[in-house]
Amino acid sequence: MTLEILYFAWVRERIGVPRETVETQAATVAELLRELCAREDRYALAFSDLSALRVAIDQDLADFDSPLAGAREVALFPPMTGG
Amino acid sequence: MTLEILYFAWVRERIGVPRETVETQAATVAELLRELCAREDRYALAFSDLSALRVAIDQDLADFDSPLAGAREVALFPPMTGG
Amino acid sequence: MDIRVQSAPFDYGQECAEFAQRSGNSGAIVSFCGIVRDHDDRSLTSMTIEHYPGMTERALGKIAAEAARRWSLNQCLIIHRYGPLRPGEQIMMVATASRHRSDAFAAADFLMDYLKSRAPFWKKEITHSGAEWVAAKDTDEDALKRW
Amino acid sequence: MDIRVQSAPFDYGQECAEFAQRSGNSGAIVSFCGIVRDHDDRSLTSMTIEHYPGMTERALGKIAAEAARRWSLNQCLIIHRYGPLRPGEQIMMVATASRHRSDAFAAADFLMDYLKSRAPFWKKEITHSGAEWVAAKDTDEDALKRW
Repeated sequence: MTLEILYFAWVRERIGVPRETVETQAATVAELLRELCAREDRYALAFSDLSALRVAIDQDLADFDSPLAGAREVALFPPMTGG
Repeated sequence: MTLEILYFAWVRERIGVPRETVETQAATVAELLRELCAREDRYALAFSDLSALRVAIDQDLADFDSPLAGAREVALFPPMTGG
Repeated sequence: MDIRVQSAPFDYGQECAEFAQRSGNSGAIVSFCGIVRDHDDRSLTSMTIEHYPGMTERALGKIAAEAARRWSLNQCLIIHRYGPLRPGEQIMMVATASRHRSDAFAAADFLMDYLKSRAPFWKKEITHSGAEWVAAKDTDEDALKRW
Repeated sequence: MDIRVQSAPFDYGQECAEFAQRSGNSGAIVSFCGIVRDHDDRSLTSMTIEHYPGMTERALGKIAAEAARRWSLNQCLIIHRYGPLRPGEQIMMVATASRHRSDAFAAADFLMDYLKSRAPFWKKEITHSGAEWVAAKDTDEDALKRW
């Protein structure tokens, strides 16, 4: 499965790119994060504290155990601070 | 004691004047109202239901048993409907 | 604390703009505008607001001072009209400015609750079937117990 | 339902005026404006708001739809800026119009609570001592439990 992964705010700064395309067989967001963490330190650094991380699948807020089946776009970012 | 009495909204309409000056020895608002009611029917009509009436003494909201000593201006009106 | 009781219309947009202009040191502005509804099954043709000159300004001043005592407000505006009003016309507005949103919201809501039943205004509605003084609602009085 | 996500400034007074203009059939209008505070002990020099194009509009639309489901609203406006902002500049606004005041107040307060922690915006503050992403507050999340 090909996924577009987007990063925002300090997650984007730690990963070093705003978006990238990855090939993965991960079934859930949590699995995807584990794959990325194993890949390079910058992912491990950005994703070390899951409680400080939020995720959206195809532009809807999701959970770490949400399935990725059918997803095209996954976004990772800190808790939002609008308003 | 000389008091200026003001009427507003339907109280004014029932009394027929917006204000008048009265000479009274009434110690409280309630006593003043009894004096006025005894005087003419239009007062009795306007003041028949005290629960529908509010009072201000010298432009501050007051109660029917508030003392009139030192007062110059008493206003009688229905519950307010601002906003 | 800016309190105005007037028969003339006010420009809600202009007042909001000026209020915001003066509120650069506040993080949050809340404004409320009350309007004479123009679509109503009672076919309202107009409304007249009577007030008690002198006491009105005094009552609004006390209500605003109480709001400023309860919440941290940088600014507070109340404009209330009296006299004849047509459907669609703006009756009154309040605006509050504060460092934090919760203060500005609570203070504006408080001002509205209090000026609704503690400021000497009386509304008379003129409909096709006659003229009638608007009755105060029990819920208006109950609303004060929230604070 | 009018939702705008933009980097350009908006004119709060003008938006309030137009919103009121369109709301003649509503009795009550509430508006809120969030401003970059210009007096702060941390000596803020500027702020940058990042957002997630596409998801932002979608999230705001869902929040507004939920407000319209919960309260009787005739109209609802959300404007939120992104990009660089200077102290004193307006960040965002919401406005609600309803027949009754309580609906307009509750809906505006609800919109603010939700867009604060459910719309994909992130604030970065630039002060004399450096740049820092604003941390979400636990109280922001707690605020959602009110509804």
